[in-house]
Amino acid sequence: MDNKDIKILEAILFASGEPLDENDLKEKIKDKNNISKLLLEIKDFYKNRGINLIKTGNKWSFRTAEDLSDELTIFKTQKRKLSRAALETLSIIAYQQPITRSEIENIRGVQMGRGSLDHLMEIGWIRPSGRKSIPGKPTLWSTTDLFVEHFGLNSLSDLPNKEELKASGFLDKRAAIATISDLAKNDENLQGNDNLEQEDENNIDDFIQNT
Amino acid sequence: MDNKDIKILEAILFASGEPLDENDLKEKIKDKNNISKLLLEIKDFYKNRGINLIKTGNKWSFRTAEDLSDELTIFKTQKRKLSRAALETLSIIAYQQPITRSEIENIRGVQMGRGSLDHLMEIGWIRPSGRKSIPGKPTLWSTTDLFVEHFGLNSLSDLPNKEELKASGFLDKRAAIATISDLAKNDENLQGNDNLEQEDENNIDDFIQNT
Amino acid sequence: MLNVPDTEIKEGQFNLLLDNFEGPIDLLLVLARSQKVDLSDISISELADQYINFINEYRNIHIEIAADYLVMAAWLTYLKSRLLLPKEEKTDEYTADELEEALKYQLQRLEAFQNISKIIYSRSLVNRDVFYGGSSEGLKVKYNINYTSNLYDLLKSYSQILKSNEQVKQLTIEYSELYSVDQAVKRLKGIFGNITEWTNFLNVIPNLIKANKTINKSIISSNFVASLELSKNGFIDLKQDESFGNIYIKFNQNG
Repeated sequence: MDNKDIKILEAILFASGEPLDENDLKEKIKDKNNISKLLLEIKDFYKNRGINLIKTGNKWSFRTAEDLSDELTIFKTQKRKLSRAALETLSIIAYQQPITRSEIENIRGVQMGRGSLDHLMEIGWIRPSGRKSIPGKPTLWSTTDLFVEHFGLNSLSDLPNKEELKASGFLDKRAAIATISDLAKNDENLQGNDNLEQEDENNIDDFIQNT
Repeated sequence: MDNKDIKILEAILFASGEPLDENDLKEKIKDKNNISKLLLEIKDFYKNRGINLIKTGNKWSFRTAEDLSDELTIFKTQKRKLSRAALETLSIIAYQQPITRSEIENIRGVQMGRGSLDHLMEIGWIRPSGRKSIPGKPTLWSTTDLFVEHFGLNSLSDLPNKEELKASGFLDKRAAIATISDLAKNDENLQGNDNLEQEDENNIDDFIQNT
Repeated sequence: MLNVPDTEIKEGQFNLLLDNFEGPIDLLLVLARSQKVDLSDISISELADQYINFINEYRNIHIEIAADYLVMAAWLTYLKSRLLLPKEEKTDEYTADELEEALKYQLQRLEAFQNISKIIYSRSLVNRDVFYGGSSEGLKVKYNINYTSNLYDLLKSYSQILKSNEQVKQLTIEYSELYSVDQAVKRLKGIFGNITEWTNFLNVIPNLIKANKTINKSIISSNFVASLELSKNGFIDLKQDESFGNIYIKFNQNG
């Protein structure tokens, strides 16, 4: 291979250890107009190797190949376990963003446990993104770039089964029916929310195990 | 390429980021007797790329190609958290702007170190924004557009108010009586965030030194 | 694999804890799945029975049950009765069919998102399944400081300030004029010598201040508690001849 630009791109991507913006990469090479083509070429070269070149959003990075996850458990650093509630909340936000807290609650049919939103925000996967122009101006929640990167998505439009969900009408935010969700809400004051506090314990391992 | 062993070797050498002993690598693959041959195969595969496989002593590692080092400088970002004091100051300014230094000190209940505001100003997150018309005409401080951008807000009005902070779990009282599960949780948090705790004294001097 | 319910409920198996469910809709969904895999064919009336039975059985064993589960049971009972009635004339309210449809939709939508969340989490996640790596050795590196403090840190920090400012507020407890048991014990001990015969309890307590009912009540009850205490220790004897009758008190000279 004689293409110096490709060598440079590989070296930079390798050395940086984190995703790099395509525009920043462009600065480093001669054949700036062909940056996309060069990157795709590299991607193709590595596609069956132990290292892959991945694009998430507008950023590129080398990562270990997906099918090796069993062999690489030694590198596992993600210790945090997500509760089932947090995961459901995350996926609702991902598909319905921007969305308010009470819209999420309507879909889940349950008051949100304290900690769900702040926990997801702490991990860096969701962020407040404006306010809805309805009375009370509630905060709208969206996913972050980190979410896209972390879940290996090209972009949000890459979310699995999005079209299916849309076709089935499940991406409507309407409350299924006023009465059901109102019932759930009226009751907020009655119960001490005991069971909500401990939801963190229902961890994702249980969740996966049970399926 | 169908050789799973080669993929595993590549991924481990890549993910570890440091030279690995041939004997240790052997443990990870099936075809243990052929480890040397496999590594040489990989070395050959990468010999003209931007990344090379190098043997030093009995250890193997990927590194960027030597012939690039002269002309290539890469910029790495060193990640750093704000000190607790700076974060407190910043959050007070964000919520209560425009605000004077002594008002901030009143809220925090401590005198502020000299560099605190300067530091935040240097990062570009706060700016002086006029003077308060009281005796002494103290400087008023506000946040900048860069602040809004960095913290992923659309506008300042996106900042959740007290009620919303409460609803999202930020104001949960955990400290009063720690339960066993709280302790366990805190523990987990600590493990995940080692670097968060030790940040406090990263001051402006480090900042200058490292750039 | 993704369509299998998280928790299977077999008939008569009520040792499941409601804590395992994310609210009534989630429980309904699990019940519904045990009825049919395809939720669009589900019989809402049958499901309502199942749910109500489950909740009733559950209450027999676990006394505590979160209110929203009960509210849902009530709502389902209502829905069922509406479904059984002859078709109503169109009114402003939802018809029974509409309610049924809405509940089905709610169940299907939640199921869809529960499945999605599993699919999403089974993707290759950074630091769990795939890893960044590499080494900058051999290249010249310049460092930029990037402050990674994010919105979460900022909000957390502000919340800490809000919290600590709340805690600093002083709690002033008003001086109470209520008559304490200690006071009563002291006082009774002081007048022991005078109570050598059976005396009506009400005659032993201090004069009641007419103005304040609460204080008066406190005087009576603390003196009563005090005399119980003193009789337990053998200082005095107490007797009452009939239920709700007068209470008599006497100094126990042997005590």
